[in-house]
Amino acid sequence: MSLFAKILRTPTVTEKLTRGDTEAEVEMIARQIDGRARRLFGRSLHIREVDAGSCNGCELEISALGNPYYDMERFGLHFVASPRHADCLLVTGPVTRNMAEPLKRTYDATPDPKIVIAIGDCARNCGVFKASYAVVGGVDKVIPVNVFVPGCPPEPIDILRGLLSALDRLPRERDQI
Amino acid sequence: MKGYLLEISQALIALVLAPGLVGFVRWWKARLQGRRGAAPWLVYYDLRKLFAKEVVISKNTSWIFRFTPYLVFSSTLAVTLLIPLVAAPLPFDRIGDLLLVVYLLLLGTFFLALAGLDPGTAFGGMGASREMTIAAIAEPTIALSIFGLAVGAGSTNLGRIVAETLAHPSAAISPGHLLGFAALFTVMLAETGRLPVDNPSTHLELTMIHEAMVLEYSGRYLALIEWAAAVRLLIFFSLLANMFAPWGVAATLTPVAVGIAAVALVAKLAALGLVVAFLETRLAKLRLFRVPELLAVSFVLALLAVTSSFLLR
Amino acid sequence: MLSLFLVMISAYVLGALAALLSGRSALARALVAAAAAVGSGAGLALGALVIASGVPLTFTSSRLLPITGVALRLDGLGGFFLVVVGLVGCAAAIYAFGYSAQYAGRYSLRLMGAMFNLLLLALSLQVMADNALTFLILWEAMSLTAYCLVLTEHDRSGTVRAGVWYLAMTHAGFAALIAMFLLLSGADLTSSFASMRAGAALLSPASRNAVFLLALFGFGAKAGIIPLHVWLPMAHPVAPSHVSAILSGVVIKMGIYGLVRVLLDLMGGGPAWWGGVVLGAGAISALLGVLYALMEHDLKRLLAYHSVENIGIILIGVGAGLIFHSYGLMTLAALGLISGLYHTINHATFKGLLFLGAGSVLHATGTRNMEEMGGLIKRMPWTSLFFLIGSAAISALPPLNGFASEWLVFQSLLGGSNIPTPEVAVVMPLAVGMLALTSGLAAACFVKAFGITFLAIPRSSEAEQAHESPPSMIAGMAILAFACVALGLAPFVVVPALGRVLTGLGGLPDTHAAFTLNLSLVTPNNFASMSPTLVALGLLVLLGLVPLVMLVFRVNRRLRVSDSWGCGRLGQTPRMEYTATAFAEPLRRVFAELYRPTKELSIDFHPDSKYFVQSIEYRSEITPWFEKAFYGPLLRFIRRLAELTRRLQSGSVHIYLFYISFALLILLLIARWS
Amino acid sequence: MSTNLFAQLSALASSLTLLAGIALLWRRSLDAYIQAFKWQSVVLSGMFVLVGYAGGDRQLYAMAGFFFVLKVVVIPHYLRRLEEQVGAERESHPYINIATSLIISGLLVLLAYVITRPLVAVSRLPTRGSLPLAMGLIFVGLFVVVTRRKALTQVVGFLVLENGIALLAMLGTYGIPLIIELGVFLDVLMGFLAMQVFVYHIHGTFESMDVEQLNRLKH
Repeated sequence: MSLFAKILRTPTVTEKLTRGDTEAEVEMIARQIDGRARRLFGRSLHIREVDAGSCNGCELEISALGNPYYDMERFGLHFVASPRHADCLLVTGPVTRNMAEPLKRTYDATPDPKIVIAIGDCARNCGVFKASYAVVGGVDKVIPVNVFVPGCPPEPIDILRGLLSALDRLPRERDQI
Repeated sequence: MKGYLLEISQALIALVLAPGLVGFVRWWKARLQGRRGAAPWLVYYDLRKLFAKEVVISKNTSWIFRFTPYLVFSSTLAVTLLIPLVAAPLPFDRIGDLLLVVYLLLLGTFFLALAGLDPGTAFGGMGASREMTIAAIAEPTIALSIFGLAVGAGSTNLGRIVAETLAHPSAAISPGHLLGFAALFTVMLAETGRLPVDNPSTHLELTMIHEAMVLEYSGRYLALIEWAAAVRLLIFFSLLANMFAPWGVAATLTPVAVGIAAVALVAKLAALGLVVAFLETRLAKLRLFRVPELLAVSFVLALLAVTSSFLLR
Repeated sequence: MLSLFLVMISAYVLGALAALLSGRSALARALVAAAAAVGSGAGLALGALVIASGVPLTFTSSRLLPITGVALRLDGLGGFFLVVVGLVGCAAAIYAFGYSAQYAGRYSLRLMGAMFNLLLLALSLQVMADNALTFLILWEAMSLTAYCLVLTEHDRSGTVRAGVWYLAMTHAGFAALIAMFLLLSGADLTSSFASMRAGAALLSPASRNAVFLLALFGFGAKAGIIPLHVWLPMAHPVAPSHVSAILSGVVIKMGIYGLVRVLLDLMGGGPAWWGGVVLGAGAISALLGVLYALMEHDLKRLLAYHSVENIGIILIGVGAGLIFHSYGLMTLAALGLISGLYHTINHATFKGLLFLGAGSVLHATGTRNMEEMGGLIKRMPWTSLFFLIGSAAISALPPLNGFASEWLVFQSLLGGSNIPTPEVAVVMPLAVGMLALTSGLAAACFVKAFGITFLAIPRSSEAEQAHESPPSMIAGMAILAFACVALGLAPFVVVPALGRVLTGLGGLPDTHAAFTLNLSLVTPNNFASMSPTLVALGLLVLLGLVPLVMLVFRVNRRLRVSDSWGCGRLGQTPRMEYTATAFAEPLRRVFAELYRPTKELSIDFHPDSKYFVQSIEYRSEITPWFEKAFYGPLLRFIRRLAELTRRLQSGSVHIYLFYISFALLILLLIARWS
Repeated sequence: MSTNLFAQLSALASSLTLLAGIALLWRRSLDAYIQAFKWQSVVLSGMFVLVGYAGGDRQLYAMAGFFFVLKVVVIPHYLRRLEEQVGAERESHPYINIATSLIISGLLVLLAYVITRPLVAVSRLPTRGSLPLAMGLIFVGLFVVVTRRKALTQVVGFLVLENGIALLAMLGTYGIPLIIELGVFLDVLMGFLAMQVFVYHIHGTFESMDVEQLNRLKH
């Protein structure tokens, strides 16, 4: 009973998303997402998260996406348990030697069309782990990447903007969603 | 003729409504959690997208794996032709009764569990084993609820049960009826993989039941299975609604009556969806080995329902 | 009709002779198989003809048996069981041609072929026996030939033990049957069934009850109802697979035949508690049978436990029928009995099919252990398809035959609301619950049996190198698979026929038109209706329509074959698969109070560090409850008794002579005063 | 109030009390036990009012009030305090596991139907349909007392059993004379107090409320 009273008292706490200066931050690289996939994923994108050797900083930020404050579900973004169900791989961390092959397999297990989004500085250029004997390199050394979201770690709102701009769903200028 | 048309359009209505129902429950849950949540129609976009994607299957799988999605979808669809959604009794009512409905759904579960074993992964086997365990222990409750309903209404054919309850509305508040409803509602939660038996939005393989079986599916196969699961939810909801509170179901096939029935159906589904969303916010998932206890509770409820409607005639 | 009868008899006899005379060549096997197939085919036709015409076939000869002569009479009930024998016998005979090839040189093909034909002959004549002596002699012939067949692979461990159990139980039952017929016929075993029928009504209630209990024990031991089932899961698996199919499909059904014949036909029904006891025994057998089957990982033992389960389901139907009969609710009684008999033929077909399928798997892999199988669906496509049909049928999935009969059993139980006394009526909902649990668990069990055996990747090199069976074996399975589908889709043929079969037994009215309407099954008072035929049609249409619609809407049709998803791990081995034990584990924990599982875990650590494990051994077993709690004390008692009797055996000839003369004296004294 | 409606309502109320009794078998925490007992007593005192109204017996209103104060307010309060003092213990391993005891309770109710059948058959009371439910509740209460390990859960089982007796008495006689009922109440109160002392002593002696520990007294 007290739970329902609390539910009734608490308003929806989800924050509105503003455009921000994402254009500069998010890097769309050569492999543009084709228009068809963009249309397909615009409303519904199922994400499989792959930790390719990260320090778990990025994971903390990513898991914040599901909470009521950021609530990524309102954009049709959804984490799934199997790459077979996924449209998008969200890869974090420098790719360690042990994880290179599993990452490739995960990419292979995902049905086409699919996109890959690399989260964090490590995924771009190995960050502080650069030149370590244990890492292979950035994510694009192993599988083709569509979007990089920089930051160490990137804030949840940045990740959300990165995801949405990849899908071309960010609001125009001052609009909010 | 009109009856057959209505029968087919009713199956189509079920197909169209089902993803919306799932989305609606999800949306309500999100609102209860203080989130804005995905729009109820997100599930339609999910399905469209899945149908447009390619399929990746394991090299270990056999024809069973590829045949199962079609069988699951067809058998579920066949059930929508047999149950009274907006009008009762309809011409197909004589083809199958409540027992047939239950066993047709079991047919889908049977093949889905086989498909879970087919790729040879541990997750699939785990899901198959759990799903069949729960399906088996849920069976006595279902059968006893059917027994209670059938003895009360003098038939196991769905249309006749609905018509009978419509004719004697006072029976609807009898203890037997209410206990039967409670029993079937609990079983519905188990059979459609809702909390507290199975968490439909889990990402953790070790806690999965239904999801674990379909981890290997993708693309159009996954779309068919998810769609069938949604229709299954709708079937159980509308069975609960129309068996125990049949008001609004059209007894004559006039356009007005059918229209009212359709509106009533949507309202009843929404109400049940709301109840389920509330429950899922309130309840935690039970440990797998406490699920039999929950089902034992529902069995006792069904037994009480039968005794009170059967022995005290 | 008589010619068919003669063809049947002579085919079996010739087959047996051919087997004894000829050697182990392929021609000999073909001859034996052909003879058995012709014989059972003739039997099938004969039975069907008798049912269709309604004219019983009578055949008496005073010369064959010294005291009384053979009295044979084939009526509808016998005809139905003759059809069951013929159907399974024919398929098993064809199958045996290919299957028995592996026995050449290892075991006696002569004996096996002869006994196989003689068993079928005994079974076929059993259902025609028209006096007690004929019945008993044929019963014994059936038991002994079956015993010989069980012992075929006599040098394997467990076979002899199984044979001893089988022989002991079947003879305990036989003794009960002799006592029963003595009671029933007024101590004159030569009296015909007709005179018994007349005399049964005049018996005192106490002796009628005694007849009932003896019949239940005697026929129950043959049918394998719990707790008289222990021999069944031992004996059926060790026999050659085509024989297992006969044993599980047909021989145990003779128990059902006997019960229906004696309780309903000869005794003309009894008080409600008879039916209650039969129904209760059925419900318990069904539930415990399937629960023990779930824990079995030996494919053929699993199937044998399912025979216990299905006998239980049949008895639920028969018991419900007897209860209704005692209240004079004749239509419902007919419904219950029809559901039981329908399930009898259905079980004969799908269990026969499953045993033949298991035989093919055994033939291909050399093992019965499911944990060493897997992936056979790609190597044995036909066997797996037929096994799947059998599995779906035994799990009562629509639209196959298991569903049709289970639906009727359910409906007859639902008729329980017409029973006036609540103490009896209360049994019905409980039976419904138990039956539903049974069928759910059976589905779980066959997901395990089919999934672990045929799907995924092979778990052993034997399974990896498995090959499809020869055509004759496939043909044998195909016949029964077709029968499963046909019996499921055509209840509107089967149910009226069963109505005819039951007409007149125990005063049942003619109900051949009562339970079907066009293509549907209907129950009394229009309580419920269902049409498996139309459901199957609907499913087929939808199965065709769905891909078509998907094509029209231009769904993405690409398909890529890749590895199984295993969280990115580098390779898949069979050891990563779910095992049969693991599959059944949740149910083992749910029903732990019944199984009382024992668990042993021993871990060998590396000598240097306990963080490295050298080997882990895990052993878990369920407590064989019945053997321990029920038969343990019984066996101890018998052993003590035997020790007492041994004191009489001194070895001295004089003592024995004294015994003989003493016995003679006593007998003369008794004869003097009686 | 029409007789039919009265019969329906009393059947409904009796089913609810029975369900509350069965809830004991399902739940493990003492808190849930107390809650179930409390709600059962609420329904039962409502039942007193209902029977009083239908039978035109003013005395029953007073009884309902008394019942309410004792069983909805006082006893649950003391049970809670007891729980706080001796520490919450869960009924984690009853003698018969939970699923089985639920099924057994279902069978007990079935048995109650069969046993009360002759009673129901001769009775002309509109409440006769509920008699088996009250009998079933008594059985379930007994079952709880027999199979539960912890002293406090046994106490609640005993109280539920007493509720069953009160329900049966009321349905069967339309309210027993006040004086007898008061005597029964006092008995219950005395029994409850005695058990309270008993619980304290078990707790003091064994540092636990597991009744199993009493076996140690033998040695």
